[in-house]
Amino acid sequence: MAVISYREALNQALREEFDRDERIFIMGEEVGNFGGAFKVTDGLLAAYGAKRVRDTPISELAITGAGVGAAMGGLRPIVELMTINFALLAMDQIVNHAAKMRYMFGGNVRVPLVIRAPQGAGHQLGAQHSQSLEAYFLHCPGLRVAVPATPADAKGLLKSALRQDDPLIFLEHESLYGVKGDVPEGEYLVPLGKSNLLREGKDVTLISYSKCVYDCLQAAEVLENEGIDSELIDLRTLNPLDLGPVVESIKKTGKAVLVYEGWKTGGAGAEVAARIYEAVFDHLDAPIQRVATADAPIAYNARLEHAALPSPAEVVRAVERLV
Amino acid sequence: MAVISYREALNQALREEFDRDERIFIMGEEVGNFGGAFKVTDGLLAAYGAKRVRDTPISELAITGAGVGAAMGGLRPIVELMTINFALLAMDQIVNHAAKMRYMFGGNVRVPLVIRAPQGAGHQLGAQHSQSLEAYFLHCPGLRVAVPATPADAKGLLKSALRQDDPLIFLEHESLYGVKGDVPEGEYLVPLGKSNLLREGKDVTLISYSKCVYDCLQAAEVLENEGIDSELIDLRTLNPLDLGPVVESIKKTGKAVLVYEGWKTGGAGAEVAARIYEAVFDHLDAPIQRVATADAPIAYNARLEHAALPSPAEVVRAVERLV
Amino acid sequence: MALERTRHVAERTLLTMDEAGLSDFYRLMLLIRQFEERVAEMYSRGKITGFCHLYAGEEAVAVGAIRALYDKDYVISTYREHGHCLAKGVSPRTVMAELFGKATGVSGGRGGSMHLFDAGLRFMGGYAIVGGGLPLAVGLGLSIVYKEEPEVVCCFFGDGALPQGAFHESLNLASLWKLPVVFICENNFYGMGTMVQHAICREELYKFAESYKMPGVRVDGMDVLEVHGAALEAVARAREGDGPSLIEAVTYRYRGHSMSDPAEYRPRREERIWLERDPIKSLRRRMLNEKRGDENRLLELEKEVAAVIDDAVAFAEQSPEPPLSELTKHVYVD
Amino acid sequence: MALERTRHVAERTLLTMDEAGLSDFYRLMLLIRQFEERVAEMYSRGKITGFCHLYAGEEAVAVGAIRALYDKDYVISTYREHGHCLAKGVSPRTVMAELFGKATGVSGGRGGSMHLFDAGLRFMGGYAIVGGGLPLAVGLGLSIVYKEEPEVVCCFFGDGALPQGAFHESLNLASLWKLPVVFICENNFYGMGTMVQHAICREELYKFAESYKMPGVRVDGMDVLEVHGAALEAVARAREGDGPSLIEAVTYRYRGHSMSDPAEYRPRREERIWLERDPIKSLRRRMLNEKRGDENRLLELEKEVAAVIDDAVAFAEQSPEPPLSELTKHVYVD
Ligand SMILES: Cc1ncc(C[n+]2csc(CCOP(=O)(O)OP(=O)(O)O)c2C)c(N)n1
Ligand SMILES: Cc1ncc(C[n+]2csc(CCOP(=O)(O)OP(=O)(O)O)c2C)c(N)n1
Ligand SMILES: [Mg+2]
Ligand SMILES: [Mg+2]
Repeated sequence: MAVISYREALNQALREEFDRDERIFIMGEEVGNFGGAFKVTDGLLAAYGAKRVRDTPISELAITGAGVGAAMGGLRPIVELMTINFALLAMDQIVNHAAKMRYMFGGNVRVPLVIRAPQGAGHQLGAQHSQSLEAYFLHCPGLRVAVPATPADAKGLLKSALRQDDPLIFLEHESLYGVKGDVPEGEYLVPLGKSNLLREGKDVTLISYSKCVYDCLQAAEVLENEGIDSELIDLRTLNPLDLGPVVESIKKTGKAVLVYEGWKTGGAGAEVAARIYEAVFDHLDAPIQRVATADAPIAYNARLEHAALPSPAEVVRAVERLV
Repeated sequence: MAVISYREALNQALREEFDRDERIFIMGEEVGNFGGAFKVTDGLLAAYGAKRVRDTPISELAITGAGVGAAMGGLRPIVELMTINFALLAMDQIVNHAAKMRYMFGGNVRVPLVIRAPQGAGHQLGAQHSQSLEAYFLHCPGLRVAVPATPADAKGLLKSALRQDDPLIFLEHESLYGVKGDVPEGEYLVPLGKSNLLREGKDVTLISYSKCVYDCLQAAEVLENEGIDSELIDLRTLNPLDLGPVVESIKKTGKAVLVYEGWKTGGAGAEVAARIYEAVFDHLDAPIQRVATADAPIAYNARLEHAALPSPAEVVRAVERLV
Repeated sequence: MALERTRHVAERTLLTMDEAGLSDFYRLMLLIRQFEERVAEMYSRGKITGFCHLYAGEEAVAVGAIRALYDKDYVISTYREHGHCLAKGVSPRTVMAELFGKATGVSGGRGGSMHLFDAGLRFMGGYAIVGGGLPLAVGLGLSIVYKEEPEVVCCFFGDGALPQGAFHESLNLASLWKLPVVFICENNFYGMGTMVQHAICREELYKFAESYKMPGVRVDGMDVLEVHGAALEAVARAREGDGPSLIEAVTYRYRGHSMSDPAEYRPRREERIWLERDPIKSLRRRMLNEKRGDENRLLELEKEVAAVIDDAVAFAEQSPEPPLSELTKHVYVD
Repeated sequence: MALERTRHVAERTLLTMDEAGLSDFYRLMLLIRQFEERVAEMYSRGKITGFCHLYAGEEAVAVGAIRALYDKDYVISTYREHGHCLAKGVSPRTVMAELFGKATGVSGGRGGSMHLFDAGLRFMGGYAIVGGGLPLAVGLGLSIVYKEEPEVVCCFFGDGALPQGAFHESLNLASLWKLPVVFICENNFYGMGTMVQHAICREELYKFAESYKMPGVRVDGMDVLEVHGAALEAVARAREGDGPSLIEAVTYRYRGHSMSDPAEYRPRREERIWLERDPIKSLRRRMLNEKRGDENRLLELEKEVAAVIDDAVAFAEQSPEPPLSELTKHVYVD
């Protein structure tokens, strides 16, 4: 166990999996020479050569489609999209092709493609560079969706992603790359579809994923000082979606707050909420609260940006509305 | 008032608006010579000429972007995407450009672009041609979303869409083009953001939009024979979303079923459900039921396709689970 | 002129081919034609539904090109892919069964006319998004280079795909990375009702190859030998590691865009001209004229083909539908 | 050779321009340079944040091209647009204020460095999606033709946009529809850390014009007169209704891709070579050598510019931030 950053954990996962399986390679804009726009692939080109670490032109649609084709050809490609905002250029290959192919061809093909992309706001990058688009991918049968929050999960989920056979989108949060945490060395797998109880509590259930998990942790401390004991569950993957622990928790607490960075309307939290109601309606004392991004493009101005995003204070307020 | 089809109602709305406002024009694949893949623009080329009815190459990204640019240039373009499935090639121009521009430029621009597209399954067109993608557009602040069910609404909403100043996606259901109904002649506007009480009842609230409204109507008749009295609300537009009548209805019935053709997971129904709970949690006797498309690509085989889609029988079953 | 050169190639191809080879071309084109005719009949009888795009008239392209491939080479196609699929060796039975939506179909009845697929025969799918197959072909090409295998990818698409960004992005990538991909544009002059000159500003489509630093050639897509000759060259180049090529095969679809299109936008005279250039009849005529085939043997082949099609229809008819219990099977692996 | 021809054009441009015109070019380039230098300073002081891409080194392109336009012509740009925005006449005050995220900024503080916009001056926006602006330029061009107005659209983008499908789709549409759009590719040899030859298979970017049946020309983007001459021609053609053109301006960005990029992928020697070709110094030298400018007047201009920048910073500093109450204002009209 070593304390390393989310970025290093991803880099480590890539190296280990590159060593394990010759069929794995990565391609994307600036992944080679430059080491990745966020330095996740740092050093990989030197270690594995240009065959396995392939710089590409700015052609998101074709790069993604080439990943799909290479997967059909028996490889295990990783396509890095420099940020998720550019995935909007590749939606046809993701939604119409990668996700549909196995089903529409009667189970006769596998598309073990992993698309990695940073997402999220918080750095004053403006409306076109600050989105969290997991809701689009959640609404796409055939596509797996991972949203790791911790360095350990970043490593363990990426390794699992590279060992399963469905197209999967792996969403990293730009604000998390520098976050450090304990990460087991060597073989460490976090299974897809297992949410994680991060904090036990009896008064309220906080449900989150990706960066907002940290907002929840901070909120939980504030709440603790107020005598409110919160349980926190990190979903880790949205597809498969594991609501088992959430359901158990709500049976105990009767109250839930969902915290996510996508726009509130139509975000992944809406689905999670709807499912929770379907599962434990009778155990809920009050409506589930959703803390999410305001329904507006993200502004450049720091204060406006900050105000639009979910925050620990907002989580606290949401809990206070419930108890 | 005349009885005309949904298709004719759209055609009529286009003609009336073309006559009213010189800045309105339409472009898209096969909209001119061919009269539109679904014949919605039939006769328009002859009546208005190639300047206002422009055939385009198969370039969804650039056509949509050209619509955005033309709107910035002071026109009121309509871009017809042959079907919504091809919108996945244009997501960058829709989500990153059209929807964000006004906000990110500080309110200094208007983008009065209407994107029309048929969507939906039911004709054995297979996985890549059978999608209902309104959930993607709902999760995109800055973009209005209309989903008319009736010929009258098709006309009235399209006319309203062409008189407001935000980018708007107008989703027509392929199965509805031939559906006939009373449509007021001449000036007839249905405001955006006003849901419509289609049937009064006291036992359960059915909430739907687009084609599934008809499934609900059929289900309501079956239920009536079983002595169950259902109220039906057609949302008509998803953005703006008007839940006022829904809330009122549920206060009366205490039970709700949401019926929509998108995939169940992450569909627009999840958002509507989450909002209903937020609004009238205490009035609900049981969890809201969602009747939607199975979480799978649509198969070509007729029976599989049929089984995947929402149906009157399923609505009936959902209601029976509640009462 | 491009056509001159390839006509030459066609002559050479004819000279170097033996009678068995020519008969094989003939049989395969005929198989496709008769298959399509039967499909049209089954469509009007309601046995086949959905969108259905026939390949009649264009047989020389699929056969000429795909016969230049080895079994392990890959083919990627569009929604108008019955011909490519049959030419790659997929059995008419399982193709017809797919069109009938049956469990025994190549895609288990889930794909239908637009989504045929056979991994074993390396027919890597028909796709219904115009231009959607090109990036996939690039990816398959990349997998070949990666594994240092000797295969080639042959990617078919229509003139309608030229205005798509995917075309440009894919040709650029294939060229930059020197991938073994043969891009074959079936220029049948129309994308639905739109004439090619209203869709793309440069009518000599093969000239786009220049921009992407790859060889480009236009061939008469009604002459299977011309197509074959050009394909042989391009395939050899790809296999040698010399990168991609673009072939524009000028051809004509005899029917409307799909079964529901009466093709009213096309002059009937134009249709007649092309019918006279029928690829199957010309090859037959040529084989007999040049004494490279025997009339009786050809008649026999024709009977054989008819029997194969009958058998395919019977197979499709008798096959079961996929069970409803499998509605969500194959969304994911496992 | 393309460069020969345009050098000629530059000479002619020089001859036909009066001293006031040359001084104006000089002042504007200097304004941009000093603006960018001050932006860098403000960035390192934390006054400006987010992504910030400086235009230093490329001034001759924006100035040469935009000075070929009338006020009512449109400009569309990228995230590296400070220069284009200033050249189109937007006040340094409101641009600086935007970079500071202030309410008085051109985009009300919501856009920042990458999203400047001024409808009144027809600066139609900086966009942060590579290639994203091209379809918009096509649409603006369409609106001009539709309204039968005499305007022209000038659309700037980088070499990195060439591999994007949007480039291909947009040039095709503009050509098919004969739209008054001048496409200006700023080829500074790099898209982030990627050299142009690794991004697009044809290095003479202007030659892509051939595919789209429009005139294409390469100019020395470090020579404002060359750029201006080529732009004048292209703009005149567009205005006459003769359709779009593609200009490739070969230039160099003095800094890294953005404020956070030390540009370690570039040889320092290469940087030095380009610094020696500085567009502002060359114009100054030329004006003095050829007696087309007066040293004192130039020194005065330089002082003026410095004062304008100081004023812009002061304005930005003193401006208020947008109120939090307006968080969701402007998502929709009304
Ligand atoms: C991206 C996309 N846009 C539009 C369509 C609708 N469509 C199907 S086929 C077609 C015409 C394609 O013509 P072409 O590529 O020439 O092929 P052909 O049908 O002539 O073989 C169109 C517009 C589609 N399937 N995909
Ligand atoms: C679609 C898209 N992909 C990737 C990026 C990330 N990115 C921003 S600028 C850039 C390089 C663009 O280079 P070029 O077009 O040459 O412009 P320059 O920065 O040299 O002016 C990249 C890859 C982006 N903004 N948009
Ligand atoms: Mg065609
Ligand atoms: Mg560049």
